[in-house]
Amino acid sequence: MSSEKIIRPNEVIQWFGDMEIGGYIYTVGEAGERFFKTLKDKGLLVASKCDKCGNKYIPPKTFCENCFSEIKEYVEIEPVGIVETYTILHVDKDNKPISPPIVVAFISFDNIKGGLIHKLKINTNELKIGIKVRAKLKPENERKGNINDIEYFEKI
Amino acid sequence: MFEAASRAYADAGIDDPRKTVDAFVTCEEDFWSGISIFDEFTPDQLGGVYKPVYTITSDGLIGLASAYMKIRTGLFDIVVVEAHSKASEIITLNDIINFAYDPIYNRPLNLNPYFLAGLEATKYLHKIGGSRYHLSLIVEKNKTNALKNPLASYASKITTEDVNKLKPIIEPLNPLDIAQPIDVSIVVVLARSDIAKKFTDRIVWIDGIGWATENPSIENRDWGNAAYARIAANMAYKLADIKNPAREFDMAIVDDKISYKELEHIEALRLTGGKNVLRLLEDGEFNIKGSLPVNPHGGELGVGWALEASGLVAVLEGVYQLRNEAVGRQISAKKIVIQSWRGIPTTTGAVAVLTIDN
Amino acid sequence: MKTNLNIKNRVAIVGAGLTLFRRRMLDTPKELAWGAVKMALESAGLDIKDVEAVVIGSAPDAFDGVHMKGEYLSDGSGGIGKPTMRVYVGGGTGVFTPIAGWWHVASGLFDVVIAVAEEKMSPAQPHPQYVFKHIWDPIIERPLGLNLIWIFAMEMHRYMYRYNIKKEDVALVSVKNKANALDHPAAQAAGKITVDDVLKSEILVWPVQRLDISPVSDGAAAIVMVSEKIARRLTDSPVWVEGVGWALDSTHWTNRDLSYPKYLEVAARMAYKMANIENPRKEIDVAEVYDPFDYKELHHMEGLMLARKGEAPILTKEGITQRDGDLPINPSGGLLGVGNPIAAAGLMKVAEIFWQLRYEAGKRQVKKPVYTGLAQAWGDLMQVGTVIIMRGG
Amino acid sequence: MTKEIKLYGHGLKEDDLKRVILIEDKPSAKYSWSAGTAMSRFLLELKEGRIIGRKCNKCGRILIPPRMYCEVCFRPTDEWIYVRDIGRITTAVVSYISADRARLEKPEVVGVIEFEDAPGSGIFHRLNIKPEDVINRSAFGMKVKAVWKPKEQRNGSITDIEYFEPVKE
Repeated sequence: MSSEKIIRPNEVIQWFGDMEIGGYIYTVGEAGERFFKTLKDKGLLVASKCDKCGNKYIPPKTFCENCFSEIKEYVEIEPVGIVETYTILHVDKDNKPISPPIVVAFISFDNIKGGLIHKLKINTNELKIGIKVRAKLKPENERKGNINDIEYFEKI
Repeated sequence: MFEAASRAYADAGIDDPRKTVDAFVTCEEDFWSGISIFDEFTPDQLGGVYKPVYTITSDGLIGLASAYMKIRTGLFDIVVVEAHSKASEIITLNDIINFAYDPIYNRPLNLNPYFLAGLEATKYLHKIGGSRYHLSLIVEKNKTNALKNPLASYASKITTEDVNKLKPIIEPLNPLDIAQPIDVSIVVVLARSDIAKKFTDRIVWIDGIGWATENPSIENRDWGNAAYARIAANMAYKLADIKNPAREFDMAIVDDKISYKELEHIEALRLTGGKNVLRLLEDGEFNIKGSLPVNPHGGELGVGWALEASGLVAVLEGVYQLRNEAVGRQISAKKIVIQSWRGIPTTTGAVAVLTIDN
Repeated sequence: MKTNLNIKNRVAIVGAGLTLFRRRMLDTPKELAWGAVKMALESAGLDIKDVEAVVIGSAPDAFDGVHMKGEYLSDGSGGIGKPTMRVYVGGGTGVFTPIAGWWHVASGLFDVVIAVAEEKMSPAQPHPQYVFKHIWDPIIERPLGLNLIWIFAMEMHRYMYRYNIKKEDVALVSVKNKANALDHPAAQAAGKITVDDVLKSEILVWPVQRLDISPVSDGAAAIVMVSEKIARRLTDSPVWVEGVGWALDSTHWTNRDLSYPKYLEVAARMAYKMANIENPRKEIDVAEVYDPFDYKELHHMEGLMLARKGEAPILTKEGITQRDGDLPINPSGGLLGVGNPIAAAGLMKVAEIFWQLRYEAGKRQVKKPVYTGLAQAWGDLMQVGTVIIMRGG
Repeated sequence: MTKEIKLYGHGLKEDDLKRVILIEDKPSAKYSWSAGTAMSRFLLELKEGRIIGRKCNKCGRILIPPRMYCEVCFRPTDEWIYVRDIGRITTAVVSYISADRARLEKPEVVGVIEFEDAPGSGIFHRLNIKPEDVINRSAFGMKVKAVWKPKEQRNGSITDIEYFEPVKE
């Protein structure tokens, strides 16, 4: 059994379209509100802390991944962490070359589960796992309450 | 899809799927197809009108797991699983992948979505003491293996040196470390054991199957350790009564959407028997003639990335190998393990143990 | 479809949970899923560590605005480090999720499974309705600017024409369900309204008026499904899943007669056969049927064979489908009253039957004694029926 | 579960959107779908002002829109068949709103037309009939014919038909 093949392939029509709408607006939840308002107003990071098992999370979560309890406690920390891993991107989202390349790292914070993915401003020959970095924030009046209020992390 | 289904039914000896098949599974995500509620468009082409049809928004091997469970309930005798890729119809593929990231903490960084593969590759190579050379070995092996596979789209006679020379795009990865998309539709027919025997004498058995999600939050996962594959393998091994995975399989098909993932998955499936995975790779133990051939069909680096059909591409190769139909790349195999991963940014995958009677 | 029904393992529901249903929620989709799962686990007396597998149900990714939504929801759903899969049959997903939960347990592979459904429609801009632009065939339907209300209006009108049904008779459903929802703690669109209010509400697409339609919502629902062995240990009043059924019609909706949901009849027959039900009108004590539009409740009652073709409006008019009637339909308040976070709304219906069969529905408890209940949902391109039948212990 | 129980969730009113943090995104999701053999032929015939279907010789149905397989018999369909652009209305509605829910100045009538030459096969399209005829239900069963765009304006799309309008019995 087989279906009829295309007789003249040039007569199979290509139809262009999309699956887009006007866009999306995401709310960030209670923990997100805490995180971004603190980042914007104080330049600090916020972890949420489970009072049942003691786990702390960045990004902060309203529920504990470990014991599934509701989390209502938050702690503020300095935006200083350790590079857990990194990559150097030579292409942008559309695979077009970018110069200079962008360094991206996963940064963890002392005694906190999780961490943040962000850009790193660094001389690439200094780049390695384990270095200590600090967030460089945008000037206060340019912060909007999102992850790009941090311009990048830099080595200290 | 109609054609793949017709061929699968013919291969299984099913004359009239409208009468014989009890349920149909499709594996697809809306944003791969460009249609909200892709499930709407499935029943006609599979023979599923007025039948129990549904979509698993996941890899084909997880769809297969759902069919496996359904047969085990006793309510279903024959279940059909379909998965496909029409990647060529997606104009903005990177944007779609990016849309799977967390909208609050990750997506606003506006990066090439493969950044996560770069981060994890760095971490993993650091952890095992591997280098760019090892990634190139995998690329060479799989693309060369693919030369013997008529279904492969990205086969080439490339050498490790050639791969090493390429400019990195997302360090440490270069373009050949990342599987490129293909179009395909694969249909698999599953039947309860006593029913299967009525249709064919070349039955491939699912001895065990497992699947798992580790953690969707990229900040909270176990970096450089494919926990989802380990959990899924534990489940599949338990069902199949596998005690010593490093010794019991004649070959393995593991997911290599990004080159380093092949090694990470080999480790997660406990296929090294305590030996160093880099040494095994260097010594050619994963080659077709090695002690544990891995991806003899060329893997996804050689065959191509089939979106949610990846797992069924692995099943198809497993069936060819077990039935002695893998011309040019045949391995004498009675018991094999296959594994799939859903690709970045997921930590979801599945493992199955397949066997054939002597 | 089967020669013999050889089902080895019984499956029970032992807990249920809901979040609020609202037009717009602050909480992220993960957090909504967590809220429902947490409540379901607590009501079952179980801990997250007892859960062996998770089934997630959610309708289009284009609402929440995340590709691979099942993956995204898995942590809030309790699926970290577990076998987790998402199932999807459009609007029918809410009732399909516990059907998938049923086969997880009935397969003998798992003893404790969570079935959770979540939908956050509010992120989609400028209005969630825009998402429905993309459910049509991109080539022969989308260019005509089809919208969702059109297609339902076409089905509604065909149904009304075929059985000579008046609008005021259909409106009674909306009046009943919105009033029922006054007693529901999650409700978003409860209210005391009259048939006149419905008939005078804004005409959107004749015969559909504003009060014929359920709202757009954010919300989540979850249930805990367990094997018989675990159920006996946990509770004296498990609710057993006795029948499951679903079926899809052809994609080509313009090639069908829209006056009768044949696919739902096929799905219902599958579930009735499994539950050994021969006369559904007599044997089903209470039902939650899918009511995104008021006419759909009537349409679905007929497809489920709870009423003869064209008879559902008469039963409604006679008060038989009220909470104190002989065949209470949607005692929760349904989608019209409680709200319609698509997949979550379907699972909310299953939760309602669970509470009804345990006599835990409080003010919503139906008057008659209840032993067998049914929940149903519907979706894709007016094409899928999903049915679950449950019995009290 | 009774009314008194407190459920999880934080509802937001329209006004609250001014005070909470919002993250915006507009993903690009573009596709070029292959219309397939059957649909491509259908579209090319529309350009010529003709409607074509596929016939299944087993069940005898003529499928419109055409498919290369019959979903009922699960076998390839057998031949191409032209049908007249005449049919009957099986359902019709009057839309007072646009797709983005804005009120329309002039209401629009749409419906399903079942082709006279292909029983059971219908398509969705616009109808040039009076809204009153829809509301009083006289539109049901009405015989209609396609009104085509001028040939030079047709581009092989369903919109090559402008609408269907009533014809005398």
